[in-house]
Amino acid sequence: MPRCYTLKVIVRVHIFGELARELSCKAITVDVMSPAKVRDVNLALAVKHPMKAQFFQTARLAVNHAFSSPDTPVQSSDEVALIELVGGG
Amino acid sequence: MPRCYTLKVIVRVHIFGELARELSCKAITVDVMSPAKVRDVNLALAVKHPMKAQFFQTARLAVNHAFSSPDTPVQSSDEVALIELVGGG
Amino acid sequence: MTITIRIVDGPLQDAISCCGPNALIEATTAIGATITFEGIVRAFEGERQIRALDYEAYEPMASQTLAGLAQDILDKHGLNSILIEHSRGQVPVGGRSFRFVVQSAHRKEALAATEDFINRMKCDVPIWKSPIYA
Amino acid sequence: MTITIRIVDGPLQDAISCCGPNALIEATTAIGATITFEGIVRAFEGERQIRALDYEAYEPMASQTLAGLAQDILDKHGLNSILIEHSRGQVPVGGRSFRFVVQSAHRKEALAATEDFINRMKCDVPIWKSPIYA
Repeated sequence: MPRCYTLKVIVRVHIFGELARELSCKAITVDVMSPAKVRDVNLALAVKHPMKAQFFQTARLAVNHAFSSPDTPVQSSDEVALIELVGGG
Repeated sequence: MPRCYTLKVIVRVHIFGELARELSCKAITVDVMSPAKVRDVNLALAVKHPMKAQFFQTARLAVNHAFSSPDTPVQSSDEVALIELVGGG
Repeated sequence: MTITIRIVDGPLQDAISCCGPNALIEATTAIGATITFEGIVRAFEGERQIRALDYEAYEPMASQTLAGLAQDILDKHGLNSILIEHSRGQVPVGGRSFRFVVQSAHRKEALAATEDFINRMKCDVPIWKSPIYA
Repeated sequence: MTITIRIVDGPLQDAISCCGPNALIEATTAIGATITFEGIVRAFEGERQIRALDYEAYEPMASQTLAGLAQDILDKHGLNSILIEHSRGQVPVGGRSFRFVVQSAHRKEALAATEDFINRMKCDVPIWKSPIYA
């Protein structure tokens, strides 16, 4: 039987620091197709913010408080955060 | 008129640490001919302690609390110290 | 071998919280060197005068990443202990926002570890700072 | 730019004598990094257990050499301040015998200066240590 619909995963990406100030928000919500991977989230972020597309396409994401790879799976229940432009100390 | 005598410089060389313990003294007194240089003091130390001749020949001497070169002049009134095998901290 | 990580609200205290540095971390007669690195908020960000920096830490990832990095550095350099304190929230100019204390048998590994840690921390630890202008 | 050299009888105190580290050295809002290096007497010299180290300093040359070296390092790395404390006489196991505190605008020069200083000190400063065995 053909698969006639796609399952959608809603991912909320927490953002911080300068980026959060610039976009005036603490998180960006994107829709990606299931099964989703981190690379899909990066792409969806880039599509949502074309002015910063290049940044979002390669930005480092953490999934459930661990750095991810492009192929890390992502579900709606996961906590996703953009960890870029870090500078503590 | 021929110079029939030599002027003698008596130099007291302060020693420290392991070397002072080994030789059971705080200073070594040597006689060198006038006008004396640091290299003469090194040589006199080597002659006085043939078992440690090689060490004394090249040991670093301070004259009046400053590191010297082999050609630094030395007089009886100068404070001479052997600053070798240092290891503070 | 001890690793201590603390995220502290506001500026860090002058001395490491609790006891003296030795008592705090590890009281072993094998320790020959201690290095304490402290980061202090400066009055200028670029050309502009600030009155404070505001630190935002993404927890628990910030603590976890610091702990993981500390463990890496401790193993790699064969250290006795590492303590890390980092501020969260506002730290005024002149205040301490970061402290890294390492204890080891010899000075060489303590120095190498300090340099190694500080270089790596800037990349991986999810703590952001924002200037609050004067 | 401040250089402070102290030869102290016996072990160094836990904290830098007098005020807090900031107040002590330089209270300027341009300082972004402080590194404190401390040398601690370990229980063993080679295979043999000791109860203390006895430090012999050839003064005033020891202080003068430390001051000259500190000035060199301060100029070379563009630092704000250097404080050096070194023990003379007996320091028991676990006691601090040496402290080097540097303050600078950024962490990079503070780290480089610490490494530079410690490497050079061992060669040129007329302070000798003798083990006192247990």
